[in-house]
Amino acid sequence: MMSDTPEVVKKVFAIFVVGILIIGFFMAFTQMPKGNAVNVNDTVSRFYIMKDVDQATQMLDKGTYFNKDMVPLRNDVPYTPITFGKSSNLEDGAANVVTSIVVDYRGFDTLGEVTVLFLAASGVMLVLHGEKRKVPKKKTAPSEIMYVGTRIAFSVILLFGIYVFIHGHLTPGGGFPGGAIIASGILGLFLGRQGYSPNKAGLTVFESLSGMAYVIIGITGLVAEKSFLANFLPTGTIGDLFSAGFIALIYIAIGMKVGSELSAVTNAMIVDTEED
Amino acid sequence: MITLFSTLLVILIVAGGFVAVFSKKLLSSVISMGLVSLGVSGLFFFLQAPDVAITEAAIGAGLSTAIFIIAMKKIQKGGTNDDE
Amino acid sequence: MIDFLQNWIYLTGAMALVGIGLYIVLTNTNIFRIIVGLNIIDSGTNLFIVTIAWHPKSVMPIYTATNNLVVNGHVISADPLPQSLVLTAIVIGLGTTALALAIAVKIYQKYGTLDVRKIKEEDK
Amino acid sequence: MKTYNLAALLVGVPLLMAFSIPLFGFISKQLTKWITILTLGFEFFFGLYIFLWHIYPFNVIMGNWVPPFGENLYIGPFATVLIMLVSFVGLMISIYNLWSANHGDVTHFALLFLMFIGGSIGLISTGDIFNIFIFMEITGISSYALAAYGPERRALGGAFKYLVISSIGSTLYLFGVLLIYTQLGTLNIAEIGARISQTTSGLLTFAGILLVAGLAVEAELFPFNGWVPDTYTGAVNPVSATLSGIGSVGGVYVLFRILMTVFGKDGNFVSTYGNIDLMTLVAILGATTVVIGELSALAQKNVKKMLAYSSMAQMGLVAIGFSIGSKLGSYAGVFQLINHSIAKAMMFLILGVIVSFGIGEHIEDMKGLWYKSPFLTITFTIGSLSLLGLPLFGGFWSKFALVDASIQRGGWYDFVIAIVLFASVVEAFYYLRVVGYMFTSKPSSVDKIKVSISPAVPIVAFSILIIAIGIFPQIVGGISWNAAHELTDKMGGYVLNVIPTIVGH
Repeated sequence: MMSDTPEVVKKVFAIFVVGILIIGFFMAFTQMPKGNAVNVNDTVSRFYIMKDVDQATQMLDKGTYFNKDMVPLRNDVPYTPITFGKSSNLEDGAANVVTSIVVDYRGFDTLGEVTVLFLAASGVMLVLHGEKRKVPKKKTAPSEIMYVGTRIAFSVILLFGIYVFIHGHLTPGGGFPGGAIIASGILGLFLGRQGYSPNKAGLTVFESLSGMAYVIIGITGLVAEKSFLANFLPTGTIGDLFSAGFIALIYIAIGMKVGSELSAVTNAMIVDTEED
Repeated sequence: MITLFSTLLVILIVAGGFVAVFSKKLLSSVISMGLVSLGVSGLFFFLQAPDVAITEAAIGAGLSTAIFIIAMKKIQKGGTNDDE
Repeated sequence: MIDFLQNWIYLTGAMALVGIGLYIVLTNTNIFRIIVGLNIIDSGTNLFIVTIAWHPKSVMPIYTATNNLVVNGHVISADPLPQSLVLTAIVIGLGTTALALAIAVKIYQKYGTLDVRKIKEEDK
Repeated sequence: MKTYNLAALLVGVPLLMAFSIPLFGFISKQLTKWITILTLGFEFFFGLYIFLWHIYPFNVIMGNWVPPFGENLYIGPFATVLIMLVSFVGLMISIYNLWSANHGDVTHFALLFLMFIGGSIGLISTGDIFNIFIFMEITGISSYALAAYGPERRALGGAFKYLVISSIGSTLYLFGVLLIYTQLGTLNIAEIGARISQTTSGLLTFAGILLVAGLAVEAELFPFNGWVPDTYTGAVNPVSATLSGIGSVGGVYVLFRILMTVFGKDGNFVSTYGNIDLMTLVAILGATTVVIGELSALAQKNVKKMLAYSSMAQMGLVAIGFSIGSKLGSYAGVFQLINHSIAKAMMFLILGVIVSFGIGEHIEDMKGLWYKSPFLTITFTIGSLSLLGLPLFGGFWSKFALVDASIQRGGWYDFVIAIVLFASVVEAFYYLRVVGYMFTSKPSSVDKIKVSISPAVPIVAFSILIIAIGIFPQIVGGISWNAAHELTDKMGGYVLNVIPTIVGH
């Protein structure tokens, strides 16, 4: 970053800065809770795991959630045990608690996150914009085996990506890795065929429509449940494929959006642009 | 057992970081960055965060490195030369 | 004994990654290497966040038929909230990397070099 | 707790329109710019509606999960005034863009411009400390791409520098957020603010320093503002105007929201944890920024670079104003922020018009501008006089309030008077030098500059606003005072409006 200073000075300065930062961090770590870890029972995550936010809200409204010294009484919130495959109509039906936080309890963050990726893709296109476009020629054309192989692999990868984001509320994964998996499948197609290029207009339409779908799901919540990004569907039984309300819908939108976006980014990077 | 394995993994990622600092070739720097990401995603698995592990493996280690190498290919000298 | 040290080992690894990344960013003049440094900082940050959400006895935060997260009104899983924050941070890191690489490619097309010093000289 | 969930549209509508802009781009490139104008017009009138009908302060609850458990937007007087400011400046610049931004990929430019302002509005209104990080990244990523846009190649270097510094800054911010989370187990600003005195661990001091360091990048404070001159000079003029007039507003708002609402002690003006007083730290950073910015601006012969350094110095004055800590100081800070945002955006736009007629950015090139275009010269003069704080212009009142606040605070804050006087004198010198060049040396052959309607509208609107604020300071004075009241009254102004039952029974 610093351009004119001599090499040695720069290195000493860098070691100095890094040293100060790391010393600061280790001094901070010694003051962390026991074992350098957050105790889950002392954080709001406790309610997300117990799917108990409604109970806590009732206590908050009655004024018994905080004690006199403003300490939250998180362990006093009444709790109903959850059994996998049996409990139904919970306030949030996802078996994967991380998913329920990402999409439901802190859904607004995720809307912003989708936007960040969208803006990054748009920024790549703005920066790499050029008049002439040509697909680079490979020095050696890929063989027939490569061509057929990547196409077969693509269909399998596509299916796997869709599986990952549809089962986001049950298994690890979700919209973002699912979309990234699909995009890496499309990356494989670039390797397999001379002069391959996905339909750019199609990707744009896909991306826009899935993004709009996400915001419209949010606005539906505003209309139906009087709150932006609120769940307006029944939550079903925990562990079922058709459970967790709108989480699956949102993850499908996110998966399609991320997949098409990342494909568009790789496409913009691979295709050469020259300004004349 | 898992403790030993994850400790080795930590040592591996830190070593990968040092390779990224000191290697002369840009390409080996980028590959070791990908390895660091992969090692970190393995650690996430031991740290009971399978969601994060999958995402880091697919996005951080996979696509990020791929985009890096594509960008380096566009710059013809990228793979062979450094600091030019 | 080594169980007790686990968090420290991970935290040290995370801090080492952040330090290495920052060192790369501060000392290098090649734009691609600076982006490598930013990526390594990101990895270190993510490792830090996931580590503080975990302690040696915790289980993964997913309800399955065999994995119960609450025992006697006491949560035993890893903290899912920092994990969900890391998901966000990873995706944001990818966005930043892609944009930085696009700018780097454009810089190479316009200047014919990736060295920060030479770019500064040419601008004068 | 008053809730008004419909105001989620303040963030939802720009997002929806931004996602749909690529589809409109298939129809016509020019249409995308009109979409931007319409959306920002909606934002401005929504803000005006909240202000005039006095709906604020209220909460917007996301997903029916009430504040300490879910995410919320909190729109109080301070957020209201800044939402109106940001969307007004954005609306004006987007009208200017109709005429200006025609190079390259217009569709994605319009999209990123819209989301930069949408992200700033989100940044201003959010009530969650991690959500701030997301909106910082939204404004950040869109501004890196916008800064790299343009026919000139020097834009790329500036954009890259901004990207590197800003992403390190946001990483530091993220560390700070997580360190706070380990102590209090929550991410809600109101709950953290109320409970922060329960833990006096030195870890919080460190977290506070990390947060300040991360936010100082956007707020253009001293050790983290190395990107400002390069980025502002490299970017095309409407983008410089956006970054200076809108980007820094969000950064300063969040910085002082965190310093005063999260780290501030109730009823007391300073926030001391451990041995380090964060407010004093920021005051020192601000003073350093002013001195360095003004002296560098004085040394510049390039007008655009001069404006960039001057913008840095003005942000330093804003930071000093807030960090005095009293209600009057915050009032001065808000007022100065409004004046700076309007005047600096206008001057970058004027410079854009001048440059588009083949006149260079160098100070010598400004010679005889009065004979070519009296309109541009007069408006540029109005902006300069407001920035240096002449009576009858907007900037006078804010600098006056700044001096007044530092006298009332007393103690070693007296140095603020010296800083303000120093800044005014130096600013007077370098701005009047440019204005002087404009009026001197009539060129032999005068080719008149004819300014078309779409760049003229924002310039006229901004200069009318500056003069109106100068003559009737109560236009923004009243709401600035309310904003200052909210900012300094931590419990009554913020925490109890978000979580009313936090005091317990």
